[in-house]
Amino acid sequence: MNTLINFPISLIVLCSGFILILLGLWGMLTQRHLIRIIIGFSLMDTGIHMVMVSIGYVTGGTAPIINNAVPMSEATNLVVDPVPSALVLTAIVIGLGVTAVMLSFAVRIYKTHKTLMIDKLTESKW
Amino acid sequence: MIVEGLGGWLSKVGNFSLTLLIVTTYGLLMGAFIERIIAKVQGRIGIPYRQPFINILKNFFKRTAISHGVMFYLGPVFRIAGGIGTLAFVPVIYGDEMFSNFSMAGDLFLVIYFMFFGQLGMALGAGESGHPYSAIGIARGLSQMTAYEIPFALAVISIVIQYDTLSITQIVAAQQGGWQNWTVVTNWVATLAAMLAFLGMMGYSPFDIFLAPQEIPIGPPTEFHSAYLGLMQLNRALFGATKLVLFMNLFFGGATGWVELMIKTFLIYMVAIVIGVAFPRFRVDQGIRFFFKIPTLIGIMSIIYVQMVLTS
Amino acid sequence: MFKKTLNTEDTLKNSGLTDEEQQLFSNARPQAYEPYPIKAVEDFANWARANSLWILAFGTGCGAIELRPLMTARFDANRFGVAGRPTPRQSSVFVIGGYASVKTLKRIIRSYEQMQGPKFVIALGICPVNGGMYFDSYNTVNQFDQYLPVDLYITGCMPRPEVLVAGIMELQKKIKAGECNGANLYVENFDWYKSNQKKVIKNWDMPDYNW
Amino acid sequence: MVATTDTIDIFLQPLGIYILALGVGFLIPLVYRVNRNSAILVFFTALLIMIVIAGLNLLAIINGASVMDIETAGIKPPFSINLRFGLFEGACVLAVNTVALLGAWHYLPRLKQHAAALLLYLILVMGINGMVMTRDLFNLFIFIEITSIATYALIGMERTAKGLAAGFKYIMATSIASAFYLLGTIFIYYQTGTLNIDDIIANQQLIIGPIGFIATLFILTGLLIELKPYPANGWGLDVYETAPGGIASLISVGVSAGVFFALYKVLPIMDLYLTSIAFIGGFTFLISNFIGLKQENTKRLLGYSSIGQMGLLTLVIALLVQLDASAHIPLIIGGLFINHLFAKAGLFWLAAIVDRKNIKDWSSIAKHPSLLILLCILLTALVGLPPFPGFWAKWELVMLLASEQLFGWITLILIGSLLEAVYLFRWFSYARNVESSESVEKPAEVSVSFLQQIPIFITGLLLFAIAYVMSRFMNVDNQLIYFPLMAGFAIWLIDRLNVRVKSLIMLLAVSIGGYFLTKDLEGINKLFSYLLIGGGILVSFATLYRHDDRKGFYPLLSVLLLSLATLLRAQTSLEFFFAWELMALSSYLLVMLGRNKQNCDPGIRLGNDQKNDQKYNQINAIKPALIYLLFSLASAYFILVGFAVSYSATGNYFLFSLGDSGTSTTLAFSLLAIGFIIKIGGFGLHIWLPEVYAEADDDFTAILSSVVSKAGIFGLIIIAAHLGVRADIGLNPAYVLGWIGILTATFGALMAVFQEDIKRLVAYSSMGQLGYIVTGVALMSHLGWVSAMYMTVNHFLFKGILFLSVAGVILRTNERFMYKMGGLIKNMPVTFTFTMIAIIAMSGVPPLSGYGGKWMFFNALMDKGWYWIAALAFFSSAVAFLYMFRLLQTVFLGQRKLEHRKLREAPVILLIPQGILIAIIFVISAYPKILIDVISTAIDPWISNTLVWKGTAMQAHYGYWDAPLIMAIIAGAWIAPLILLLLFAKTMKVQKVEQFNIVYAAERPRRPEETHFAYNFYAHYDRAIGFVVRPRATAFWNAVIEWTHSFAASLRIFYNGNGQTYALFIIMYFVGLFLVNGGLAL
Repeated sequence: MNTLINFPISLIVLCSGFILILLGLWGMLTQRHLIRIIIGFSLMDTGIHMVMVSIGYVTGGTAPIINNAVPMSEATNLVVDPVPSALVLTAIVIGLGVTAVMLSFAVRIYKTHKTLMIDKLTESKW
Repeated sequence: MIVEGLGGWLSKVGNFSLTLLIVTTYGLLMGAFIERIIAKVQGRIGIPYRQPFINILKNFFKRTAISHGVMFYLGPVFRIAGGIGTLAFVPVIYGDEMFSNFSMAGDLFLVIYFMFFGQLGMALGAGESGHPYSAIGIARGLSQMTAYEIPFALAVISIVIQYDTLSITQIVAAQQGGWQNWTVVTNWVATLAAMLAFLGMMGYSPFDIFLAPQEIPIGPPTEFHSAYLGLMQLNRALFGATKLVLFMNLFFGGATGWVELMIKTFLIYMVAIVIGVAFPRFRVDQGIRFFFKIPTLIGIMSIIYVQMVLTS
Repeated sequence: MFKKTLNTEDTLKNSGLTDEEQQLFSNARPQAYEPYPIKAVEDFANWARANSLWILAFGTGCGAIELRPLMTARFDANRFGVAGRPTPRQSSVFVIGGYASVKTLKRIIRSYEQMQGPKFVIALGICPVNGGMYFDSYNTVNQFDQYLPVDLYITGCMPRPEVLVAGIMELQKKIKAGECNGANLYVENFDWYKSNQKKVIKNWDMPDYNW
Repeated sequence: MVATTDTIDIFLQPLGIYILALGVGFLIPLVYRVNRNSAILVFFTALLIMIVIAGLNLLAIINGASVMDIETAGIKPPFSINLRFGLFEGACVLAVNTVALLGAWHYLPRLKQHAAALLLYLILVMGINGMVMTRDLFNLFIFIEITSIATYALIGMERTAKGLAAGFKYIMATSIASAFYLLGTIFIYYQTGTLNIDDIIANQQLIIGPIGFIATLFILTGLLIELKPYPANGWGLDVYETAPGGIASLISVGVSAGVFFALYKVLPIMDLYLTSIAFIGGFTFLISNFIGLKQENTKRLLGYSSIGQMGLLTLVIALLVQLDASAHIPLIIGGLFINHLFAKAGLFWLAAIVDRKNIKDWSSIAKHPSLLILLCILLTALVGLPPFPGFWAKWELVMLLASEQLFGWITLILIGSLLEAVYLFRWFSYARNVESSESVEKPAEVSVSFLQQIPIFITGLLLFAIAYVMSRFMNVDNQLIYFPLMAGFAIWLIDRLNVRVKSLIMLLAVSIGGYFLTKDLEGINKLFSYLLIGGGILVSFATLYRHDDRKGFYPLLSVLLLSLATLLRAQTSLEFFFAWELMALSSYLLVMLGRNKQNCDPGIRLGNDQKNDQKYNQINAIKPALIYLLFSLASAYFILVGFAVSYSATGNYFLFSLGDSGTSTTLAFSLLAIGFIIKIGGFGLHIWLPEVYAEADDDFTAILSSVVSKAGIFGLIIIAAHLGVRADIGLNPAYVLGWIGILTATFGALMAVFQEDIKRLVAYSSMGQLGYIVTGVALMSHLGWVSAMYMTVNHFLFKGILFLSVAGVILRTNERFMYKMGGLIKNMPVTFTFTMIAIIAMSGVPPLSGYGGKWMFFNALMDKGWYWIAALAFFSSAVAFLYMFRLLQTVFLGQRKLEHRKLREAPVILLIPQGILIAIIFVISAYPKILIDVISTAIDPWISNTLVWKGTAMQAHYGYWDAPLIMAIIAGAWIAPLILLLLFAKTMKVQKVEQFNIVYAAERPRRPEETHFAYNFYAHYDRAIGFVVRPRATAFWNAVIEWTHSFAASLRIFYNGNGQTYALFIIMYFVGLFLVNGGLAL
């Protein structure tokens, strides 16, 4: 646990990540315009990615390449965890996909409803 | 009471026929007697004693008749079969094998249920006549019957608990040995309930709405005449007397001879008559409600009484 | 036995009824009855009939008021076997209580025909005899026996109950003697009576014989 | 290079599914450009091969192969992603892929328009497969997202306004959910250093502290939200409502299946939350089914049902894990899951091809027997009626929960199921309604090609097949329980034949089948087999009187009668319950075939203003049928719980071990008794009875009353024998039962008095008579039981006659109101005579058979000291005279209507069974010893014989009864005056007169209608004591229904249609879970 306190860089990233997530959620919940909601989603997505990256970061660590400079035995302490980085890549791709789909929905919704206000999209309820 | 062989059964039937004759005659005579008493009260002389017999004969001597159909025809037959059968199942004279009739065939329960037989058949016969008054009369009569059955049933259950039997003969046997053993003394609550039911059962005022001689001309038998009516008049005497005998057996110690029987049944009958001449008529729903109130309460008390006082 | 319909070919027309109603009323002709083949039985039957006179409780005119006292303590007709009966099916005596208006006549005929024989008619007062004070009334029949057979007349306007009692006792004598054959008379002269009835009763909306 | 066979082997590994989906998927757009049909061919081949792969591998595992762990990238886990293909995974994948294939078939007309659609569909299926198989937490996320994106795209392809709006809400909700999931995954990884689920489970001690708590909570919330818990599920419902059936079905069953499986995988690290999960599941199940009550949109209705089912699954899995009863997972979870999967998918497709938005418009399929049958099968499966998988699963579940004493959950599950049955079968009612439709313009007839129905048909078949397999797994050795269904199916095959031919074949088949099923029985069961099977066939014979071809009637009737036979045969409570449910189902469907088809709203509101005949005539059998089904289900659930209570005490299903229930005896007895009382129509629970008896086909009412009602009596006697006598429980439940019985008798009789409708009158009368029998059984004495059985036989006899004669009367007059009849004795003398004899027998007037029953009954009551009950019994038997006379008077006597003058006697086919029954009545009346000896021997094993015979006379403690002598005396007393009368008639001129030749106060009657005293016959009685029979029970149940619906309406205020509100609920769900599980304390 100490890592979080002692190493401000990752802490900053983590905190800003969380702030972004909350901002994004706030945007999704309060902004009635679809595009703004999508932006909120993107913010949240980015926030999550930042959290992910910050968790894998080892302060002062090097790139996760096992070679002579980094002996196998000390790898865990010296090397930045590569897995979160790899996950983030995937997550970014997925986030992109979702954003794209959302945008395309927004376009089509505008075509059919002539509006982008989410509170007008309440045809089906109960 | 074991009946052996054909001879035994034949003599049984013979004895019963005698009982039937006596009870019917007695019923008719008592009817005339009561009429005369009422006449005396009203300052009249009243009908001669032979009048009921003449009326019946007259009806049988009618020369034309109509028929509304088979059930109409059979209605009076059912009616009097109900009377004869009921008498057959009631032992008339206690301790006299000759007049115990066919009471070995069934118990008190049989008698109570068989009473419906005649009413049902009669109702069907009257129904086929197509006369609306018949149907109205029956509807009223049956409704009233359900109402007075409640106190009666409670009273009967009470005495069945008291004597621990349903056999009428045994109920009478248990009341022998003096008036202090009669049900009316030992279980006066049940007797009271039963006597209130009795008023409804006899169909005198205040519970005679189902006959309503003026409003719905004499109710169910409106269309009946000639020999049909003759049979029904016979039954009225017979059935009435049988009911009296039943009440006498259940509540007033039964009878060991014909004279005792006549005195007792006459006095029981007088209860209905006295109340009948003294009270105006109930509307049918009033009559029903009446039975559901006080008599039913008394009936319930009679069972509690017998459980708390007599059997404990 | 119970479905005995006599003389099916000789039925009544019942022309007063619509086609629909025809099937609802019997169209059989009334039948006269013979005395019992044994004289003693017939006498005994007549004695019983005479001593059990059940009067139809149908007050047809002003005389009806005279019938009521019959049952009171003063006259006590019960003594003679007289009793009132609310339904014609069970009655044997019809007391025509004075004048018979045409309207009432229709009802009288109907009730009379519904009584079962032997049945007796007492005409009370002068009106059934010759119309009495209503002799020129437009709606009262004058000679009642043109329309129904009368077994006994008790004249007067109005006869008192005492006379009525006397008349009843007279009727009993006639019955015992076997002389009261009004019912058979009516059957035998049915067509004559019926045509007389139909002459005065214009709205004949009932079968020719009310069984 | 690898050899070809090896290639195939490798290809057939589970991994092949992904290779295939991705490879073929991206090939499809290419092929599509060349030739559309070959693209479709490729698409289907791919789906088919996916099924084959799943199937073959599953087969291998079932045959003993070890669980397959598929590693990727050549490295062992945890360093690589691995997939697992075990029994559960295999079954799940196979089922999902099968549904996917059938769904593709169903959805093909739309799919084939775009190459992308085909591709997306394949990707979607692959995603679900991945969710099921993967063992990697992050990989799971990816598969969830793949599935989601494919779903979004497929939803978006349908460019309807509503669909797009719903789709956007869906995206918002699921993206928040997957964000939660992703966050959770990361924190788990942070604490455990691995993403492999097995590793995580192995190292779950590392998941500690606030971070561990939050991490698991994130994962849980993400997955739960995907399962659409109430109230955070409005977005899901919107999609179900608007998405095309093919997609909605895949979301409902496929995606949910994947997510559910994912939840199952991570449950081992969710120990802390199991209770919450259970509550969420149960809550969602209950509430969804509540709200479903108010729903009229077909697909949204299915959505509620779908969400409810997933809630149930969630609840059950949490409970099973909590109880450590994973051995039960295959049967319970598997059964519920498969049931939901196929039935729900089939229903979504059906909804799509029928294409009626409002369930009230579904009457357009009323003339499509195949669609109706499909709908019925799927609904039946969904509700969990036999023989479908849901039935077995529910049984296992309830038994398990009962043995763990979790009765609260049982109650919740059963209430939810009942509510679900309400709205599902209400839908069926609308579909069955021939005229119908509230909508102004009549919906056009549905035109559905045969081809479109095939996928649905296949799901139905699969359900049957799986159910059979399940029953094998549950060690149901007795294959005879399926006999009724098979016989019914066989009869259905010949349903096109002439009605006479097929009915005779049916009677023959049931006779033979019934004989073989019941020939080995003994004791009480044997006695009832005469009654139920012999009697059933005899009364069924009367059904021949109808000339229309009655499609479906005979197959169902054979199922009903034979299920009665299997009911009698049942050795275990499971067999008993199976037959019981089958009986309820078949009789429900038979009631629904009722002929009186007029426009009505088949809601479930009860009762009607019987005085208002205009309105009344518009009721048909559909509404009562639904009520009947609901009460039957409620009855079945009580019975189920009763058996479960007993099972929890004894540990086995055998009926004869019911008596060993120990301390649970009273509870089990009470529950079972309530169940049977509902079926009998006991006091307060009777409201279904008159409606059903009145509206069912006239001849079927006879069967219902005289035969089917006896099944309830049989059940009561069986439990009284096993639980009451053997275990020697305290008097109290039996005494209460006695009171229920007698109140039923009294109020049944009183209600019957005031009916204008002939069938309702006889129905109430039937109810009243059954009341005596219930009390007789409750007496728990030898004489009491003999009287109960004797009355049962009698009830069969006279109710058979009465309902059949009523059927004849209704056939001829075309009326049901008694005041519209009258004087029919002239036209139908034989029917009248039979009715009269039946009524005398029923009334208990000597000498006919009813008296014996009453006599024994009263003696037994007096013996027992139940004096108040005896008094009430006396009263009610007197009241019975009122309605009996009314029936005879107003129908057969009195004035005949003009239009009825030409009526003929009832058909001979109706009279023959009545004649036979009359003959039996006379034999029993004269020599009751024949019957009583049989009854007595049947009862002797349970209660020692106390009957004393003196010659022909029977002696009891109180009284005695000599039936032959009574018969002789009464015959004599009857014949003598008859002869006298006939003699005197000789001296008279007797004229037969017509109906208007009556004394009418010197007037003449004008119309029969005015002269017939029949309407409101007992007005005076009503004035006197009518207040006690105002329909309070009906009012009460109506209030219950009203309240339930209002409550349901108030529950759905959360669904305001706004995507942001829905998103808020999701976040609040997380917060709620956080708080409830002590988040603040950390």
